[in-house]
Amino acid sequence: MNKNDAERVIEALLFTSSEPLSINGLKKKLPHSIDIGAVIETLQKHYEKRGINLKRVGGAIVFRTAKDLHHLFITKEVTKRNLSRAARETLAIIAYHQPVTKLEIEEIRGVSVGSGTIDLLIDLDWIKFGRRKSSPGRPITFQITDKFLDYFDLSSEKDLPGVKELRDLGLSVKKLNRA
Amino acid sequence: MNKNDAERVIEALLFTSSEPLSINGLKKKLPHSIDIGAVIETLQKHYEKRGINLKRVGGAIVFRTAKDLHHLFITKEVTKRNLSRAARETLAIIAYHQPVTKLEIEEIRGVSVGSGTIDLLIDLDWIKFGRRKSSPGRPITFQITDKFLDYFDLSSEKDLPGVKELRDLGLSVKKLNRA
Amino acid sequence: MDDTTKYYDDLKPELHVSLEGFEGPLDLLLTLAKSHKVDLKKLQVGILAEQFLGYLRDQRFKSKLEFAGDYLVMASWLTFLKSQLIIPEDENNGDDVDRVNELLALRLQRLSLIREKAKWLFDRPQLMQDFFPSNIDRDEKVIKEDLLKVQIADILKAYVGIADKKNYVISSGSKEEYLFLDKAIHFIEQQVKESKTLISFSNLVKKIHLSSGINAKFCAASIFCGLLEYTKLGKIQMKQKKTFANLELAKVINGING
Repeated sequence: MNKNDAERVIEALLFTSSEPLSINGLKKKLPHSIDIGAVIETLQKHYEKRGINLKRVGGAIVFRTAKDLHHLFITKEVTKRNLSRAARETLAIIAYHQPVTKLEIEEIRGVSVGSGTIDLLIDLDWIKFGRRKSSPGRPITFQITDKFLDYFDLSSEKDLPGVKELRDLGLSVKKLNRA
Repeated sequence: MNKNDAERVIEALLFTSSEPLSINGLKKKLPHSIDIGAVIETLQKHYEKRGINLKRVGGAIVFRTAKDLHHLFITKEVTKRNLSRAARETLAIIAYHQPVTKLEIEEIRGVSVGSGTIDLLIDLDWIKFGRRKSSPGRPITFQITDKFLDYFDLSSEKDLPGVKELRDLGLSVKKLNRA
Repeated sequence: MDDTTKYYDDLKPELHVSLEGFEGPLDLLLTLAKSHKVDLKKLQVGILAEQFLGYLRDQRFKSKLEFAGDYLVMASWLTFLKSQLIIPEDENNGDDVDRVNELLALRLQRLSLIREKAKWLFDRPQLMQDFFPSNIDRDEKVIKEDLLKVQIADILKAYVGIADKKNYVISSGSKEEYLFLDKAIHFIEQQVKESKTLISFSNLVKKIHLSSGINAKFCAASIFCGLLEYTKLGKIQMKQKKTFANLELAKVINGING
């Protein structure tokens, strides 16, 4: 199999999938000799100016219609997700501070996180359970999913602006109390 | 709109449609000045050697995977199904109580566990046989596998949150009953 | 940098507060407190609370519960910070006002940044609104490879479901390693009280093992010791029909076997 064949295989798999496909999974469908990174790069260039674009979302790739063509689909428009402010802010905190515990989310928002909020975000497949923290009680943490990245047109969490700025402010203000 | 724009529009429309799109219908989405026949011909050429081909079906066009790539889509004989409630519960009990015998699982669930359920979980490689218990009859125990941990992105079974923790997170059980 | 003010610009209606030394919207008060322009010491929390309740009662704002929640958060922070001033910690009495102002500034900055990010996120192009997935049919022979759509949350929910249904505490993440003797005795006491028939040793062990998740061998050892204790007190009798047979317990009621 040469590089061109690999391109065709990936094209066919991506074209027929509505979900992002993990690069590791794709790799398994190709001979070891193929440099999948190079293949993806070629495809990405090829589709850059076309009606469909190849996007990276975390460790996965997916074809999506070009953003400037959204007017074509107006009839298909679904009702805009009407998430509560609590859910939106909780999501933003998880995206910016992941992995983050429920307590830390509450500390930042200044109010407790309603019981349905986490459940809703998990159901949307935008967040998932992460590792436990090593702090007392070993609380479970949350982190964002590739689906989240895909939904918000992000290729990785590095696309989130101002992560460092927020991280520098820290999760807890307790430090200041002690100072 | 130039010819290239028209190509992009048709590409995007075909990509999001599972049915062949009639050429007459497409024509209506494009300015009169566009020669749709020529656009289709260009696209057809463009995709001729790729993993996806543009095909004419009567008075309509559609994207189809290239014939020689059909093998990609013939995967093992698996049927798509949701994990049954019995299987989910059995799996959960094994994860939380391992090593655990079939009798103990039944005691916790309050109903008997069909042999199909255990078979399914073993087939999935999510559970395996453990030691025999030293209790009378020396029944075989079950435990979860590394594949289970891997599949659910857990580093160890200690990462599973406790019941109280789950309730605090507001995971709702109502949805479960639908399945 | 007045992100807070900017962010709250689109929030109507505003909560107007009128306190000694300050008059205006609550957000402005916070902004000023942030930049040390208002003395938190002079702030009267009681008056602030009254005004907030008035705001909540106002018919026009009834539907704007989200904003009311926002104001509540702000007001509670102010109250918290004020309390810090009233009851200073032993060690740092010195520059309390500065420290508290700094704390407030930090919290506000962090929250306003997060709100800004949440807004940024939801202002982005979104799937099914601005860009779309493939809907191309695979060939007839196509079988989805990923056959199971199970998330760990499904498994966890299943577990909570069992726990709810059975209404007993099944073992949780905070597993104890050993069954302590006092717990074992307490358990035996309860079981003996509740049961009407003979209880067997193995049943007791199984029950406590399943409900606590503690290793079955440890359970057996502790339950056995517990039974010896309990027998010594004359509350039960133990019987064993032959070597290695199951131990059976019988209640002793008023000195007569139950």
